[in-house]
Amino acid sequence: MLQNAWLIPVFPLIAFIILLLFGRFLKDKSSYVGIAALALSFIFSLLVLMERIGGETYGFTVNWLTTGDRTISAGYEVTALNVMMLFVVAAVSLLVHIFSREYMHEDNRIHVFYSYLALFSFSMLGLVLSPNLLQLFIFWELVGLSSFLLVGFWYFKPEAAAAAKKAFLVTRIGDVGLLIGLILLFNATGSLEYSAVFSAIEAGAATNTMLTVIAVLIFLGAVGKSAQFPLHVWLPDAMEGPTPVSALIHAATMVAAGVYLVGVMYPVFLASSTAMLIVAWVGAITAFIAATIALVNTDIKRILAYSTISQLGFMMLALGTGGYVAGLFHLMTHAFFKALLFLGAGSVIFALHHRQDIRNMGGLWNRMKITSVTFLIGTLAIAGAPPLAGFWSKEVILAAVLEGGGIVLFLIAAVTAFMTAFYMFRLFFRVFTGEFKGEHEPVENKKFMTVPLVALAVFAVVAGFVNTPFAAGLEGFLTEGLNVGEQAHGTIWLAGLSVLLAAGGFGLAWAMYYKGTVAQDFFTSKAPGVHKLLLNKYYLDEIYQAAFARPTVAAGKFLAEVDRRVIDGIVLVAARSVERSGQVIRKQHNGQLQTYGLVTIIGGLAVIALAFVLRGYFG
Amino acid sequence: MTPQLIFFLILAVMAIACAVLVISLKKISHRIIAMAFCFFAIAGLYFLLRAEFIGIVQIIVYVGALSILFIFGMMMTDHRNVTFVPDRKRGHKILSFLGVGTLLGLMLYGISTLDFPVNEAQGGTGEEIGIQLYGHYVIAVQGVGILLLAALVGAVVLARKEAE
Amino acid sequence: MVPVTFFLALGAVLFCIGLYGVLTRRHLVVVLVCIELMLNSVNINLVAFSSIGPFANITGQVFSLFIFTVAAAEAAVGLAILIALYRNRESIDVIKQDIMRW
Amino acid sequence: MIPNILSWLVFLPLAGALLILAIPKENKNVIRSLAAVTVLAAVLLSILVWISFDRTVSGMQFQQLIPWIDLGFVQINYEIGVDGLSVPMLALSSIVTALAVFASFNIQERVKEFYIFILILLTGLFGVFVALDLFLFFLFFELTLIPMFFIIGIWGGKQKTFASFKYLIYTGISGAILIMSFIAIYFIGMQASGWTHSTFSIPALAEIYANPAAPEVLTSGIRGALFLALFIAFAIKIPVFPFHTWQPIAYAEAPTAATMILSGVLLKMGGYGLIRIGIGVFPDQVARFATLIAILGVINIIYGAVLALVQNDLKRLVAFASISHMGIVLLGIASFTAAGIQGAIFQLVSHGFITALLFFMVGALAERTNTRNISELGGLSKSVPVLAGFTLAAVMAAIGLPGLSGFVSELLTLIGVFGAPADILPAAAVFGVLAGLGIILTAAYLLWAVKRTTFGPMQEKYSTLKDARPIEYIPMVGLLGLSLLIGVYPTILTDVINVTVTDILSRIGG
Repeated sequence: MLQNAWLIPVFPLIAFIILLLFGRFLKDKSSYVGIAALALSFIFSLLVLMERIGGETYGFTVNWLTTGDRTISAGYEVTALNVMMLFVVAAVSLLVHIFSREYMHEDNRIHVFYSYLALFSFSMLGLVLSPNLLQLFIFWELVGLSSFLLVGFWYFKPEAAAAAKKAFLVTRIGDVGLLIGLILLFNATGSLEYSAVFSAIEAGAATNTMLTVIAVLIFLGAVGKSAQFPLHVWLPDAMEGPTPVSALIHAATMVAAGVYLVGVMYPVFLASSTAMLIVAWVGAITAFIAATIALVNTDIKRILAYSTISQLGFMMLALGTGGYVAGLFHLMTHAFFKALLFLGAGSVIFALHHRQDIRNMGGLWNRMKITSVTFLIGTLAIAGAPPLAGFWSKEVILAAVLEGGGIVLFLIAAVTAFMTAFYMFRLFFRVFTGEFKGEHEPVENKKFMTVPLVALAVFAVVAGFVNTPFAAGLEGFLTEGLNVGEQAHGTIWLAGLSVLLAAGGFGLAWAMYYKGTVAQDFFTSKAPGVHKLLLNKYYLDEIYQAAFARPTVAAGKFLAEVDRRVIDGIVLVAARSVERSGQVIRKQHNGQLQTYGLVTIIGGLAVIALAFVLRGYFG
Repeated sequence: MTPQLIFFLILAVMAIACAVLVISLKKISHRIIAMAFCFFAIAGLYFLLRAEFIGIVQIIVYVGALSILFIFGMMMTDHRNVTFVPDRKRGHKILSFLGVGTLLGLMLYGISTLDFPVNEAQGGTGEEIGIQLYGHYVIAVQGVGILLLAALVGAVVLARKEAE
Repeated sequence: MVPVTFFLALGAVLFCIGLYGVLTRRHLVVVLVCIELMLNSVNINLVAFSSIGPFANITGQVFSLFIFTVAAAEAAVGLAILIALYRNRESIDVIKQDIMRW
Repeated sequence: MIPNILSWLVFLPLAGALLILAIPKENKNVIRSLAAVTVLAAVLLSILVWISFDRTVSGMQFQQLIPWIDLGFVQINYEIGVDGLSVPMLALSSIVTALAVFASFNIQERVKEFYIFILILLTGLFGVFVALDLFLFFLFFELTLIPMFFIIGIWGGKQKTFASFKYLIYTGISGAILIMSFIAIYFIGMQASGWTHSTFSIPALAEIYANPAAPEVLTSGIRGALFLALFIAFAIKIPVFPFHTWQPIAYAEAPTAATMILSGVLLKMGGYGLIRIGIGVFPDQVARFATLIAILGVINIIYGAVLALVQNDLKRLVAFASISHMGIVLLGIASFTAAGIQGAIFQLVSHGFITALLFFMVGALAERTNTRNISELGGLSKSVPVLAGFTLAAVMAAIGLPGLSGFVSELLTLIGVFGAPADILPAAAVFGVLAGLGIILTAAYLLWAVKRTTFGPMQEKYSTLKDARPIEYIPMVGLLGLSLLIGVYPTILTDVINVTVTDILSRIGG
């Protein structure tokens, strides 16, 4: 089965090609093509996962590119980390495909949507299977492309078009860093195969400074893709895309690719303590500021987006403080419950005819039972309520941060965990409890939408049990044969603290938004400045506009003038002066034969005189 | 002072004097007559060089035919008025004189420094020239014949009044 | 025997007189006459070299015959052009024949 | 294997042009199909050359040498041959020209002359890429100039006369500098060989300049001056800042097919010449001026990108994008490593396909909307989804999306730049990072343009546009497919280039 792992991404690719060529004839039947392809991929990845547990790493490569005497290969590899990812990606992708059939059925470009979705699944599965950094980068860009296409799916909405462009551009900045990083790595170690790179680094192929530079550049790629501070600004805007896309790409899989990248290249990061420190701090800052913005936002999808950014920051923080397993474990659990939350939000939005502002929602608990219950499970999971998935992963993260990051980082993580619980329950209470505020009575959606919700809810409940303090199965599986340092484990008081934070957040939200015992503007009235700052997302978009976008365009305008007036001007002046002198000299040709003759004679004489002076008379 | 030299000097002075007259006389008809005399003197020089055939051809073609041709040309155009107003600029004349004078000086200097062995040929009889012309240079003669024909036709075409 | 250089000098003098005439006279017929003069001066050189010179031989005279023909053709065509010109522009002043400019 | 296949290839389009000459100009369809047949035959022949090219042997193949002009002291031979550098360029020229012929089937006026010019142009292109004699090279180089001048001047846009003369004068100056430096190279080569050789042959001259019998002739000043003259001549063609101002207007005014050829292949003569003659004969000088070349390359990349950002005319935008992309070629050459030079050659080919596609798309959109002004466009995805899709694909290829060919050349070039020997290219990392900045800017201006033309709400006046015609699929699918092919499996191209590049570098011990 491991030999056939390469088929997993090929199924969606085939689906993509079919839909590209014949999509417009299939119309809404194209969803079946996508679902079938993903079902096959899911079954295969399940089989591969089962075979890999307790099995060996399998790899296969062919030469892709030869430059001079060095070669870059292409192929695939089945390791512990990527079977886990394969399974997660295939599972979420399949469920999103199913969900989208109902969600998108009114759109007459549904075949295009499914072809993009298939392209994304292909790229993401390919990314995960890559045995070397370059191939990873290739698929990395392809997922970026699919993200661009899907965010801009409703291209006729100006916001969607702008968001798509912004998403591609901002991640592109990180991608170039990653590209340069991998080139430096290639030049230093002569290879891009993970295993070859790691052994070359262990053998001391690169200096410590070089390693730090490489690690930071690679991390820059992760920062772009995983929407870490300061490149996180694209992700909230990317919510302009259809909601299933947000669930799949911008919550569960693609944005987690950055975390996956750091995980895959972990030995490189471990070799440089500076890089680790940067990863940890970037993660912490991201987790904190995204959580603070989520506190005040009122768009259901954007709250979830900021929550995603914050959780991704958590994963980075874990990785940066030595919690290899912790970060990747949280990656997996987060994929399930965040996909669940997004699809739940999608279900709500669909039922409410594409309204997204939570201030206009409420009272859905009795009207949409399945959505409400599954959403509550997701909320509990992300808040860290035991024994749901989020509890286990968040606990190991806190343990890793405390052990490897010191007290400051730990405090940030703890505060963020508290805020997470608060804003998630704020969202829950405002959407599902209280009075219903719309005109059309919402009803529960059809099975195509509810079945994926239930399936994901199951995952959100059970996914945590693969790695508990009592049976650290995932840890053993992931770290086998890898030197990633000692992994931290949670203690009982940490678990208690974690539950306490979650409960505190829940309690505050309950008091403010359900019971009303604390006024909703209790905090905002105390610090209106802070509130405004948070509402405007720390003015980062405006700062970037002023600092980068506008100066570049201004420079372009200025240089265009320079080009036209100075550079082309010089050329034109030269051309004109030739023309002018031609006009002046032309006047000397007055048609007088005898003048011509005289000039000829004098010219000839001058030549003779020259010969006379230079050489003597004719020789 | 051999007789040839004496004759040469006489003929040379005559040729130069007539040439100067060609460019300095007032009336156009006088100028053409001066030209004829100049050519006549040159024909004499050919006899002196024992190129009798060329000398005779010179008299026939230049002194005879060409002079008449020029007189016809003169008569068919404006021949009363030889001086034109306004006159050419003085600068042009002076420059021309200086230029031409320098050229002459250069050539005379060059000629005076020439130094090469001298052989004399056995004169040019009509027979010898004929053998050369219709033997070695026959193609050129044909070519020149065509040229003359072309000139004849061309002259007729050019000078003819254009049909209305 | 007259040295060949005398003939060459005579040729040069006649040539220069002709040239001066071509450059300064304003009557087109005179200009043509002067051109004939220049051609003749060349003929003198050719004939002189064919009689007295390092490689004295008959070819020089043959060549001068060709020049005669060319000169005759030139004179005929030249005069024809002159007549046509006069007919069209009513002048044979060289200075006024300046349409061939720029 | 056909004997003298290269001569057949070179003169086949000329023969086609002569045949078209014999057809009355009213039979437009006969002329079109004859032109199509000729270029397709040329494509087949060039692919045959590609296939039968021996990838394991360095040095010239399919050589042919006929003495041509012999003036005793000047000997000019009809000497042709190909190596791994020329073979891809041959294929590129034939394919892009063939697709341009298909793209120009909608031209209605003076059809006969148009195809005659295109075919003569193709002969010139082939000639440049196979010539091994400097004089022959120059002849063909100039032969490409004249048809293009007429094509721009006759079938161009509003400012066609100005554009064509600007093109003519610029490239004429380039040609003048070129022939002067060729003659200088020839005479100095003759002296340097101790008066034993008198040749215009590039391989022979390379040998002489590498191991001169009279080294005192070849002072470093003379070598430098010769190289710089060559560099300027080719720089005008590439074009390199600040010799680029002929390019945007020529591109903007030329008809679509001509722009495809002009940007897709004609420019590549500059890059090709720089590698063939610049690196071939003066490798030491390339090393000496590597920093200068790299600086110019980076200026090209960033300057072109920043200017493209503010263009309102789509064709001018793509023209500046082209300037930006050619900077990568310069950078690759300056890196002086196998990867860098390979990347430069790869970029020549890849950019040929991509920019031709971009210009084709712009032309197709402009033909339908009657405007190239970005500010007047918008929402075209709705009315012409296929064209908009291909436009997006072309843009993605230009941005350097992996899987398409632009990425491979950027990757190879950057590997080369970051791996450049410090004694040849100091501060290579700075150049690399600036090139990376250029990549980001490229994405910025192209996506911005796409956003403003194909995205956004549909405008009423564009609601009735016709989508792609069947004939238009040929160039679109062809160019995109080729870009995809060499992007997904670059070895198909690099195994041809690799031996030659290794050979060039080994000869100079680099």
